[in-house]
Amino acid sequence: MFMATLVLTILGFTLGSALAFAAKVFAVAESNPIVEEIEAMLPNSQCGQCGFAGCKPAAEAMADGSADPTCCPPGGRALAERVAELLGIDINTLGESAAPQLASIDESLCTGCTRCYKACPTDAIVGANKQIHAVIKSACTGCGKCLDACPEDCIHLGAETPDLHNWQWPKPMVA
Amino acid sequence: MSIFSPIRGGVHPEGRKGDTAGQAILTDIPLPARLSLPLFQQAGASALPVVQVGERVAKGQCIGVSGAGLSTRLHAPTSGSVVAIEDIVAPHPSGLPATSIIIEPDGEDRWQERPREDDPFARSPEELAEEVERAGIVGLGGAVFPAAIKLRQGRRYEIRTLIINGGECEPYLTTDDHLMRERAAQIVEGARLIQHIVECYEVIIGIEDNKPEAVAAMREAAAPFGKVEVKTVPAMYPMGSAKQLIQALTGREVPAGGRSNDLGILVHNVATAYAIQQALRHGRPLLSRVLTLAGGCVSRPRNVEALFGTPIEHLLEQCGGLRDTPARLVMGGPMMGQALPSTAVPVMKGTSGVLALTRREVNDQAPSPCIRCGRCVDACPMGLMPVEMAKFARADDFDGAAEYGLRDCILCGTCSWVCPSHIPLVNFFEYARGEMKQRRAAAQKLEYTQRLTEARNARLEREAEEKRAAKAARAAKKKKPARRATAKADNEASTTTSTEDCDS
Amino acid sequence: MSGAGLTITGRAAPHSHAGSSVDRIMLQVCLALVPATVFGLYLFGWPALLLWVITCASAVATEALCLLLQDKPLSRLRDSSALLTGWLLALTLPPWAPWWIGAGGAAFAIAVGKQLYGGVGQNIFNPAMLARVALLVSFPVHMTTWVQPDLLSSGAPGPWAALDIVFGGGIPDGVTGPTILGEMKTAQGAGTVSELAAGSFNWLDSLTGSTAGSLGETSELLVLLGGLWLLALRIISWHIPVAMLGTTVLLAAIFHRADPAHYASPLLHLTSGGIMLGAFFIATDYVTSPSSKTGQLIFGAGCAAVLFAIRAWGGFPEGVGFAVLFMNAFTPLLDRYCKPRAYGRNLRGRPTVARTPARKVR
Amino acid sequence: MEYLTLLGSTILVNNIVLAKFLGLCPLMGVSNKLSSALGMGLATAFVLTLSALCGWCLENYILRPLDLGFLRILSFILVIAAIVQFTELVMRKFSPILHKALGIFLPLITTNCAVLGVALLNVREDHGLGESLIYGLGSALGFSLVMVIFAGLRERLALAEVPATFAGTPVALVTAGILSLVFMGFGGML
Repeated sequence: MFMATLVLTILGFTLGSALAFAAKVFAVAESNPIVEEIEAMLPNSQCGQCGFAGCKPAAEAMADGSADPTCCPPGGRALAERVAELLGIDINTLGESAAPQLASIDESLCTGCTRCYKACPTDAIVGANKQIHAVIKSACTGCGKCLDACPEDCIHLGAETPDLHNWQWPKPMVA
Repeated sequence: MSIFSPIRGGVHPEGRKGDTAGQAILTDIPLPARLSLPLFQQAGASALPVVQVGERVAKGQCIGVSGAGLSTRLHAPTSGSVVAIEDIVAPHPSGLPATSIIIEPDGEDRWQERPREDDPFARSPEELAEEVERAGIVGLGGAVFPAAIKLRQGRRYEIRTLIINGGECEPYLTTDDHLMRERAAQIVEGARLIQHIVECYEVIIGIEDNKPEAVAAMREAAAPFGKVEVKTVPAMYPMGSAKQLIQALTGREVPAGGRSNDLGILVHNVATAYAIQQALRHGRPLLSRVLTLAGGCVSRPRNVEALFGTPIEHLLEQCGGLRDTPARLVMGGPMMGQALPSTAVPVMKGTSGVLALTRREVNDQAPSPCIRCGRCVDACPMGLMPVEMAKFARADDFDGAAEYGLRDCILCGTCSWVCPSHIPLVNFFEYARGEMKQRRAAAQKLEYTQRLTEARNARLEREAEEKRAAKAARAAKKKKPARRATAKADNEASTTTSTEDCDS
Repeated sequence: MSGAGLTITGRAAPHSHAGSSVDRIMLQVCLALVPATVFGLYLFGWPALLLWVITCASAVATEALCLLLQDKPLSRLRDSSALLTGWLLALTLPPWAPWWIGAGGAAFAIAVGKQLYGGVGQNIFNPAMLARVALLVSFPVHMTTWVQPDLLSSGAPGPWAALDIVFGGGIPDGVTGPTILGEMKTAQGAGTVSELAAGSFNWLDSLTGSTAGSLGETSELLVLLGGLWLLALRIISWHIPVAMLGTTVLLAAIFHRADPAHYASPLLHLTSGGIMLGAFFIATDYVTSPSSKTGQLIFGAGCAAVLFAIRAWGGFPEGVGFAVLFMNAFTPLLDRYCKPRAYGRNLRGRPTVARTPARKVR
Repeated sequence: MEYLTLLGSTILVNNIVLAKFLGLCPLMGVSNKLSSALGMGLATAFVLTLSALCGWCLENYILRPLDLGFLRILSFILVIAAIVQFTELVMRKFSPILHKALGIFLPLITTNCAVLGVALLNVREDHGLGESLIYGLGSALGFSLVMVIFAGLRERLALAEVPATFAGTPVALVTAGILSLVFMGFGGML
């Protein structure tokens, strides 16, 4: 009995010390760079469409799994894919991301109050005081902040309409 | 498919060129009532109209200038007046509208004043390239890539060999065949002009061996000139693809993701060479092209030379109309052409043919499950595995599809053609490519908007800083006007940055 | 019939087709089996015919049932892939096996080997071979009871006797006998393979097929004929059969040269058992073999190596089924790592580099 | 030659997974992707070989001389756990991506019955040092082989239209069963 105890003790002690030593040799700097990486990927326009207070809380939620990578509408599918890859999630298990939206200004109603372009986090609206504003499609993330800012209610969000330049083949349906 | 073939894979679809081969190109087509010229003629961006509704235009007058990026000019094919600039159904598989300039011909066919005709060989290559650009010439073989851009790229490389592509491998089409038979001298001169522009060493005219008349005509036309050689290549599909023709003629392969320039080779289609000759020798911009009207539903198949903008139905009338309602109307060849929504669409720069195909000819059947027979793998001229690519594309795994060669695919359609299960493989690849492109664009946009946000945040911070500083200064001096000045500056700053973004 | 769910204009090129179809390919493979089958039926008589009909019918019926259960259109039956599976299985069964071997085997092949994976084109293992191996492992006695082909003798059973053999009492005594591979297995243990070759093995009989063996495998010559016809039609390519037969000959020749007492000659290996059927009809199964030519060569050679190992050292006298199934498992890996070299890329998939940099220095 | 036979036999004929049905947990768990399956296979191979070696040393130098056979399982597990920990440390240092991909399955190598099984089988079969090593190595290679084959099959299955009822684990289990059937073909050999 004594022998058995002794052997196991020695064995445990030896292995434990060896492991402790190995842990020292192969030590890895402990940090969670994932949140920061995700945050860097996000639009950082703090639009709040995801339901979080800003992009950093959203990044934290995505990192710990409480939010889907698809939760950021302005980032769209491209962002969702990158986040999913970083987190090691199979993108195909995620639902469809919302189609990217673009703001458009109804020129007949716009009074040129400049409120929308002050609210735009990406400076996607151009115009000057008392002049009709316009949206630059390539810079608009569809965050919708201008909608809230517009006193005339003349801004709408909608999916991009297909034209000959951005039209693409649909997926064939095969039995 | 033999081991002696100069290219990989490839197939031998039934040529069906007999209907149109042997009949001279029909050139005297009466002017249609209206010419519709879509601004979206070429690969890249649309042209921008420079005429207004109601304006009278002369034949050859520039009516559209290059838009941003890849683009070319558009010219009035005949004299007349611009009656509208409106959306028409585009000759495009989407059936989406395309903004077009509508010209009503006045029947005079009055030319715009043309520059005097002098010897183009005496002029500098840069000047000639400039003129090719002004003539609005694009690659007429099907890619519709602006020819001048290709010439300029060629000038930046050390081009040794110019290949003139006469390997018209698509079934039915005989436009290049006939152009070579009837206008060999002009094509050879066009080839020599390109040679002059890119300063290359030799010219090889590659023609498929199923066009003996064209080969003979071209040989005769090329005989007086050294370093212009006519070579035959075996007739098989897709021999007319630039990459395959280069392989067949030189035995070399264009590096994946690279251009033929990397090998010191430049490829132009025979029709493009002809158009370049017309522009440089006679000062004629690209106003018309030769196209094949064929298919089982066309009463009298024929090659015609048609002005751009001519409605296809007008041309079909010249060929005795349609014998039957076509199962599919195709622009281009049956292998790579695009289905047309109606016969009302106009002829465009890239229209190498219009085929009205019967149900039998299309032989479209409901797809059945893939049995992995591997015929697509054997037939692929690019050495890819279409079966795997389609499988991944179907599962929306585009990285997986890319791993099996989606990016290298030339969309030649050989795989779909041989597939016993009738799987629309090319459809899958088009879909996957489009989706990948969209994702790339979305990723770029994301990056761009991130930069904008950062710039804005930085600006807001700076402004807040300035405000604080101003406030501090005000507090120190107890002066009022400072505030107004800052507010104004703030206003101006945001306006200017916004307009700057507009340009970028 | 724009079955792709797209409008006509939404269909991408090509707007033409070679005219091949799955239905025709499957039918042609079936046709290629006819000579060997007819000869087998002639050789083994009524019980064999009954077994063949039962097996094929069971395969088609199971396919129909599975399609119904999955709400898939019954028109899928038209591709006759189920018939082909049943047919191939029947050819590899002992000719006088009881009905439930054929019926159960075919049902297993279709239900587990094929439909469970999603139907035609989706399966990983060759269904016919899967069923054969499963039967062999589960019912070793029934699956290794061979009859001597003696239809011409007066002892041949008539239709009624055949019914009794297939559905009831089993095989009467005195007509069974070992296959040449079975004899070889015994001889290997005793180290008397060379005597066997000199004695009961007659290569001409073995080649033409008047020996004991499976229903349709005995006549290597007629199977070869069907296979060559498929080759001529370009339904199969030469890579798998040549690699498989070549490797078998090579291995057999090496070992036979080294130790003729324990290893049979290449001729014996090539003319007996299911090797021809395996090489031309089973290993070349589109679905379960690699698509690239390099992959096919490795696949064929691998089949032959496993086959030879089982014949030479294994516990089973015949190993075509095991060999093909074993290599089937490698097919996804072979497809992945033996891609053909793409145009403009080297073998490792990197873009080739132009030999001379063509950039002009100005 | 004898070692070679033993190696071949443990890889194919008496395959640890398909013939002895040990180590099925990682087989089902980590075979979704080829890369992680290969990583898992190699990690397990490393642990397996090393633990077979350590197990033999422990048995012959400590347990047997001191007549402590009853401590065998306990002490083996101790050793295996330590080796797994060591492997994890090394892997996290040198291949963090693989470390993340393998996730929980890496520490679970400890409870992989194949590892303990091989160590105990070595004792039961009374293998010498060389034989133990070969036996461990062969089992490890056999395990890796099956992992890789199975991952390849599952990658293909992922794209196949398996009926909803069977999709996922059921069809994977059926496939594993068929693989086991196929490996029976090697039975009687060696």
